Amino acid sequence: MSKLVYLVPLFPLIGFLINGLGRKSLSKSLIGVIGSGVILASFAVSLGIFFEVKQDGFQPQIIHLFDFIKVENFTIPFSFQVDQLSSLFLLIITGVGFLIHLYSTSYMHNEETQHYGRYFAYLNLFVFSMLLLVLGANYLIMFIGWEGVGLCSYLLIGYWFKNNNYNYAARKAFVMNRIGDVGFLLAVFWILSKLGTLSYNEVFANASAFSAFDVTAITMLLFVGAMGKSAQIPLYTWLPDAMAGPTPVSALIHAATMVTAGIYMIVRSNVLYTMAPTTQAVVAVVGLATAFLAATIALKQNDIKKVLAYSTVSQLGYMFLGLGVGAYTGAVFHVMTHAFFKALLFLGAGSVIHAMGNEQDIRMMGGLKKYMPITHITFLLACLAISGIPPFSGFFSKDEILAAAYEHNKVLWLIGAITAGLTAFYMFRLYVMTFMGQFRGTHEQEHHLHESPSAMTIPLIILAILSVVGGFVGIPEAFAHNAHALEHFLSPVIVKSTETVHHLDTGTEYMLMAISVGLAIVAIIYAWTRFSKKPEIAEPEGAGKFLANKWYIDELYDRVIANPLVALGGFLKNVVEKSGIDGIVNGVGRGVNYAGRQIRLMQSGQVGNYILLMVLSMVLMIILVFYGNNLNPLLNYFSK
Amino acid sequence: MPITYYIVLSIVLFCIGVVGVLTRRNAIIIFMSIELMLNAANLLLVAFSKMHNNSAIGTANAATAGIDGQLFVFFIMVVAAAEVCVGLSIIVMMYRNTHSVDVNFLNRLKN
Amino acid sequence: MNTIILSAIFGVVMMFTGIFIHNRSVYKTVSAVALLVLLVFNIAESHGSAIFNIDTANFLHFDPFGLLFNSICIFSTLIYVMLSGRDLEKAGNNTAEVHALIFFVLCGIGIVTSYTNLLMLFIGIEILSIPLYILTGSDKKNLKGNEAALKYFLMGSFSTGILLMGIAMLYGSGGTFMVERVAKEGMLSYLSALGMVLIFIALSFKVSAAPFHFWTPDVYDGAPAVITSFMATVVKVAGFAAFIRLIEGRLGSMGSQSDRLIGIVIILTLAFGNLTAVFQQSVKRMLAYSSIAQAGFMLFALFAVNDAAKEGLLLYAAAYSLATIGIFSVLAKMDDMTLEGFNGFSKSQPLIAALLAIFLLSLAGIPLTGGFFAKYYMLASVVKTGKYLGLVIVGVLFAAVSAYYYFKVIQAMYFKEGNIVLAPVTNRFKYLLVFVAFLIVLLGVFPNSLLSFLYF
Amino acid sequence: MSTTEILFWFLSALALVGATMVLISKNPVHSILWLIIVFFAISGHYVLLNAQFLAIVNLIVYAGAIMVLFLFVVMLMNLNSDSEPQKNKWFKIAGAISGGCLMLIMIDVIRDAGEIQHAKALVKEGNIGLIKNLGMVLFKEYVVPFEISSVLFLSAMVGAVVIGKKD
Amino acid sequence: MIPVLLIVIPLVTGLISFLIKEERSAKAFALLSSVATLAVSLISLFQNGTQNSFDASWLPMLGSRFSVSLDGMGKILTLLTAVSFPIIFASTYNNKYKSPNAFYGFMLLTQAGLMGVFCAMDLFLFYFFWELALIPAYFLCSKWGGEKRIPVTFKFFVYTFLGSLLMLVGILYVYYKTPDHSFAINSLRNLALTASEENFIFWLFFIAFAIKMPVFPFHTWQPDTYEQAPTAVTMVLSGIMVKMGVFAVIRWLLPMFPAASVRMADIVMILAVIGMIYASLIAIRQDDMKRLVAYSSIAHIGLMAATMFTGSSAGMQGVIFQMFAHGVNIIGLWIVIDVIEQQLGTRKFSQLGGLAQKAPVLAIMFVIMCFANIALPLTNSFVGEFLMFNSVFRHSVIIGAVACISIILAAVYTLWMVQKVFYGEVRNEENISLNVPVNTQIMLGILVAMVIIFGVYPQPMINLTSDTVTKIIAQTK
Repeated sequence: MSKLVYLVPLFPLIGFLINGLGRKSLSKSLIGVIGSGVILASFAVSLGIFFEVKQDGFQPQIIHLFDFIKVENFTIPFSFQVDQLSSLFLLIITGVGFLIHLYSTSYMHNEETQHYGRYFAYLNLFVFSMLLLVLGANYLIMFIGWEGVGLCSYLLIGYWFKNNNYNYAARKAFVMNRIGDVGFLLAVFWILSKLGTLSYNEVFANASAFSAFDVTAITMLLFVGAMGKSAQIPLYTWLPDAMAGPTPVSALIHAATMVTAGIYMIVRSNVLYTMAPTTQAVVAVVGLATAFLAATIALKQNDIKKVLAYSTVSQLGYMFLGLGVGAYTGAVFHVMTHAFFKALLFLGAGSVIHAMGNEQDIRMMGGLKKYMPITHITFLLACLAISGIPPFSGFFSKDEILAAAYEHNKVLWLIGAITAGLTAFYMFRLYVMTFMGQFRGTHEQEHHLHESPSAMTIPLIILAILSVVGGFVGIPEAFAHNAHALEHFLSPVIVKSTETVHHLDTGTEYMLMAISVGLAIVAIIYAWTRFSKKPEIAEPEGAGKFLANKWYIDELYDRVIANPLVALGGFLKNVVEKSGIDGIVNGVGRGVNYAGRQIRLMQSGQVGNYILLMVLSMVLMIILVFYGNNLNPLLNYFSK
Repeated sequence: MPITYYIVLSIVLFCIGVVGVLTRRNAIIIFMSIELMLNAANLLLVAFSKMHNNSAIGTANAATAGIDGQLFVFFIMVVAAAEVCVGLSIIVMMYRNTHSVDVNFLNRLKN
Repeated sequence: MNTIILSAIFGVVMMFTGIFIHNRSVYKTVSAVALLVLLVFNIAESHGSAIFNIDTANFLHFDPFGLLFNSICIFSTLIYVMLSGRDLEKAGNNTAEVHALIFFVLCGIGIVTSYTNLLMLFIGIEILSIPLYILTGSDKKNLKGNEAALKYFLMGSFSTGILLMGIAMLYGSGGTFMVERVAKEGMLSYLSALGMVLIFIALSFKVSAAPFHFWTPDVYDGAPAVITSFMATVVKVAGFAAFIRLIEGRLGSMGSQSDRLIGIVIILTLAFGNLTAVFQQSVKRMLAYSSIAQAGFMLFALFAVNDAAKEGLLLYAAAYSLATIGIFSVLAKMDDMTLEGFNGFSKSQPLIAALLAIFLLSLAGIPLTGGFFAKYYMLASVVKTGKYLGLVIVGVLFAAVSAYYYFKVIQAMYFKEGNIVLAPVTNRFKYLLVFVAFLIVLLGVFPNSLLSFLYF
Repeated sequence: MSTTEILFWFLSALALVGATMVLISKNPVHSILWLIIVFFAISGHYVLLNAQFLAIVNLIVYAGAIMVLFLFVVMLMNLNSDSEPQKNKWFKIAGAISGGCLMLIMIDVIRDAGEIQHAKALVKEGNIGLIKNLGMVLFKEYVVPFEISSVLFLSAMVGAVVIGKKD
Repeated sequence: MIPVLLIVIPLVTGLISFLIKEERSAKAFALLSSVATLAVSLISLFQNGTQNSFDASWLPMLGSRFSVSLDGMGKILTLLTAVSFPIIFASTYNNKYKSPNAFYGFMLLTQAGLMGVFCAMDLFLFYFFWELALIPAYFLCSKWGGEKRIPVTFKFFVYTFLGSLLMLVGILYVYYKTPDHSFAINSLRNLALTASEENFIFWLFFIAFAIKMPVFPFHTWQPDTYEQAPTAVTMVLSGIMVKMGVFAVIRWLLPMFPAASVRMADIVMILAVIGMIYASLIAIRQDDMKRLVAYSSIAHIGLMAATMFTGSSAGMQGVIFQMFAHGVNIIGLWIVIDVIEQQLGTRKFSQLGGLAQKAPVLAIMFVIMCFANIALPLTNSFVGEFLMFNSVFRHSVIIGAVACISIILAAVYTLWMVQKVFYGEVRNEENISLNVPVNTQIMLGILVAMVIIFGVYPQPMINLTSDTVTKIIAQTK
């Protein structure tokens, strides 16, 4: 089965081509079927691969397609690698991807046919790129996918291209991603210049050839790439803006898959990261800071999708915290569970938005429980999952990361636990404001409120089930010995992955779980009581305003980076280019003209003047020839 | 006579001619100054001719040594005569048209 | 010797033609035929069959270079007469005499390209100059022409005085007027060096090298366009032939002093010619300045004085003369000789405009035209010496400046709108002009076709 | 001081004074007359150098023919008054100074010329300047330039006709 | 014989074209001629050895021979030239020119000059064609260009002419330094120069090439010229002609002055990298599509200029590859810009917007071209830029890192252009109609196909470059 891995990205590519080229001629239903069907086909193949990989003694397979770049010093093949990590991600991508495609067929049904086709083409292209990213057997193929998902993200954020704010958000996303990409690219160059290869196998096998500085630099640069793609400080601001895209897109790209590419990449490079403790520390700190910062911002957001977006950033921060403390499996675990519940949250939000007639402000909602039961239930389950309430999936994965953090550094754990509490708080604020209490929207909206069609609710239900049970693939050591199926599964690709967790004794682990769960429950109760009766309608003041304005980070970036850069561009264009360089060039021309005008005056038309000048020249020439040797230094100027 | 005397004399005459060209406005006077320059050259040539003749005394070609110089002077006079002929006719033509021989008025062509 | 004697004879013939035939259009034909004969005999001589085998007592020496130069000059004059003959009739009433004077000038050219004795140089230059004074003023009614003639005459005589003083000093030092004999004496003494400098200055005047170029714009501008055409081309390049024969041995022995002297003259000439030409509004006057600039390039040959220099000078003479004659032949037919006068030329006369463009491109030294190889050889000759690369770079910088004003004319012709006033042109004129352009392009693709004559 | 020397100095002084007076005279006719005096002085030098032929030719051609021609022209134009407008004073000074500089520099250069430091011009002796010797060389060796200069005259003649003829 | 055909076909047809007065025949004739050239060029890809070279006596006295030959790099660039012209002619088939015969004649002459430059194996011949390519381009820009065409084109002309002249001095100098006084490339590989001579002559050549490329700070002619030139000519200028400079460095400068190239590498690279950032920053502030693309081109060429001096074979291969890729991409961009300008009469962002609604196909093509322009993976430029950045980075980490900033800036300005022109609301709704002619669509389609094909499977073309590069690298070592 793993020999057929090329089919996995091939199906979405075919779907992209069919939908892209036939977006005008195909009917909507056909587009939907093709768009979702190719992903389902990929999912089927991925499933087959997964089961093959799952067998014991499976060795990673490299499927070589053709030589992509082959020059004297190095060869970069276009090849795929099938191993535990990639097959797991294949499942997540195609599985969640399929559900979201299915959801989209209904959600996007109001679009014109050609835009509908365009939408699915983009979505398929995204899946294709994402699959390339995880399947690539070397860093360059990963980079191809890496940029490809950025491209699709750009296209999908700006899907409604008539709206310039959306376009702006799309561009911002792309540029921020590009900043990260440059870091990635530099790391690639670095590896290439040291080892002459980019294949994972060879790089990891020869990792000992790197000096400590090399490996730190490479991992830091890779992490820069991850910052961009996975929205970490300081490159996270694009993700909330990316909510401009259609909601399923947010679910797929900006929650479940693309943003986890950074985690995938670091896990993939875990050999290198393990060799670079400095980088790991940086990763952990940045991850945690991001988690905390985003969580605080999420506290005061009123746009349903913005809350979820900051929540995503926050959760990604968790994952990086996990990576930073060496809990690679934990990070992957959280990627997986997060994919389920965050996709579910977004799709649920999409369902709400759909019902509310594109209203996204939670202050205008409330009391939707009775109108949309399925959405309500699934959303609640997802909230519980993300808040880390056992036995929902979020509890297991988050707990694993926190436990690893505790082992590593207790301060990290403390902040992480507080953040978990904040997460529970803002999620339930969201939940309560949306589904509880009285409806606060217009009558017209109220009139139209309805449960979404089954094409939308079925994915919700499936994801809800996964969110509930997804955690059981990684039961912690404290509950049952060696029951961590995921860890077991991933162990071939990860070095020394869980060693830290094993040091914790069971009691401590229970205690940590109790604290974080307790914090979450307190936060949930507080949120529930606070917002169910008296929804937060008023504009926030003081610290709240600071949080509502996202710590003014966007403004800061504009002031410190964007505006100066644009001003510099203007300066270069208007001053340096025009007056400086071109000024010199034109100045030479003007100088020639001026000299011409002045020298012309010598031609006075007077014979007397002419002869006088001639006589003077004669005198000078005779002096030059006969007394010239005394003037040599000056006159030898022309004799090279 | 030491040849340097003649050289200096011719140079001085030549330069007086040059100064004449520079300081006068009358085209005819300028032309005369130029003739003065030519004569300075002539004088110099004759003097050199005699100098070379002097230094050739006692050698085989003493009879003709330096004769080139004097013949050159002859040709210069020939040419000068032709030149004067043309020059004066040009000046006359100019005078016919403008009723002036003042070179300062020759300024239609400039810059 | 053929050239000298035959051109003198033809000059006389033209005078008599003027007396006996009053149909002016005949003069042109007679003149053209005579020039053709002259050309044939000159080429014959360069192939070793001179009809006049006169013992010149070492006053003249006919070498391939000089003879080829004569051929170029005669050929250019032939083209000139055929292109501009009709316009010559308009310049004054004495057309036959003008033709005669042109022959006398050719006689002078024959002398200055083959002299070995300073006396012949002097006489040659005078034979060259005196007819020119007259030609300049040949349009007697034209005040500008009068003024130009007088200026030219006064300054020309002045330079003659300097030349003679120089010759006298050279003679004083060496006791001979033979060019070669002085040359072999090694380092020049002070006396002969002074003489040499004076001669250099006088000849610089003749070829309008700065800072002795002041007469050039005024005279070229004032003279009738047809005459300017002749003066600026055939006569000017002949001056260089005379110059290089002199410099070949003599000034070279002054070592770095003379390098410096010529170098400065080159730079000044390039600078004056090019910079001043930039600002001109009258195309005629612009061409006058450009001729100074071109002279600056030809001076490179004097700086280098090697095979490449002499070859280059030949090429330069041909390319420059043909192109300039071509331009002037059209210019002479125009009322408005300013740049505006050329606006919209390509609309009304596309063929002539294209040919003019080729001529201008050649003057600017663009490849595929003879002018390019001309400049190329000039630069090559200096580079070959291995010294003074800076001078070459100055040269090319000014070559770029020169493109500026030549292209202004092209721009006016092609890219601007306007009505031109052009006297009617015959088809024969056009064909001839095409032929000239063809020659220029031929020189630009196969310069060897001309130079191979040199190595017969 | 021998007679020759006295004569030399006298003629030199005469030439220089004459030349200067040519410049200074306001009246063109006076200038011409002074110039004739200069030519006489120069002819005197020629005689002194025993170049009798040139001396005579100089008198005939220059003083006689050329200067008379000048005189005719001046008379013809009725320029024999002090009417010539003066040049700008500064210009005159500049001209005089540059001419002077030229003179000084040329003399200075000549002073260093080694080969003529002690050379002497043969005065009163030597017969190369005699018409017989000159004639022999002129019509034997110099026949080519002699004949060619006829072209010069021819062109000058044509020129004078072209320019001088009334249309 | 093939290189001779490549030169002669456009040369002769170009001259004939002047005589065809009728507009449609002139167009068809030019198109036919360019297709014939393309056919010959395609044949050359499958030929080796004697078929691809020709040598004849030309100027024996000068020591110059008419020696033309195609190596891998020559094949790629002649192919680029041969491919571009039919595309240019076909995509602008509907444009109206006054005196079309002259327009197409000059275009074909330019092509002949370009072909000559890419084939010449004799330095003098090379110079000859170098200038031959310039003159028709000058006439094309000056006669058929925009409002300020005359001064702008003239600046372009004088600038490049000056560069050429400096190169001419250099050519003369090296000629006299060859052992056998010849311009043949093989003789020029064995120059006996002192270090200071080499440095000096290096700059004479490099300035000429740098002006053509253009490298900062010799670039100021370029945006104006691109802006003012008729778009078909801009395509030639930016698509092919700027490659002349890059090509010339690889073909001539590096083999002739290997030591000086190493000594000057850092200076050149720093200039080039400054240029990349500088041009990118200026591009951000442009309001005119043509100018933006022009500055973007400066940035891209800057990378090529920097890479050439790294002395890395992979980088050099990247440069050669990228020459082709950049040519294809930028021609694609110009075609779209031309359609917009022809039909809407403006190129200003401030007057455009929302065109994606009016012309979705055009928008898609343009977006693909734009992404190729910013070197997105699986487009053709990615391969080239990857190889180039890699070798710059390997040469100097700092220079490489700074150069990489331009990747980000490229995204900024390119997407800015896409957004301003194609996205958002349509401006002046009532009088906008944008019909993309079929021929233009087809040509864009071909270009897009090339972008993708060479982006996904670049290896055949990379292989073509290896012989040239191996030779040069062997020379430099």
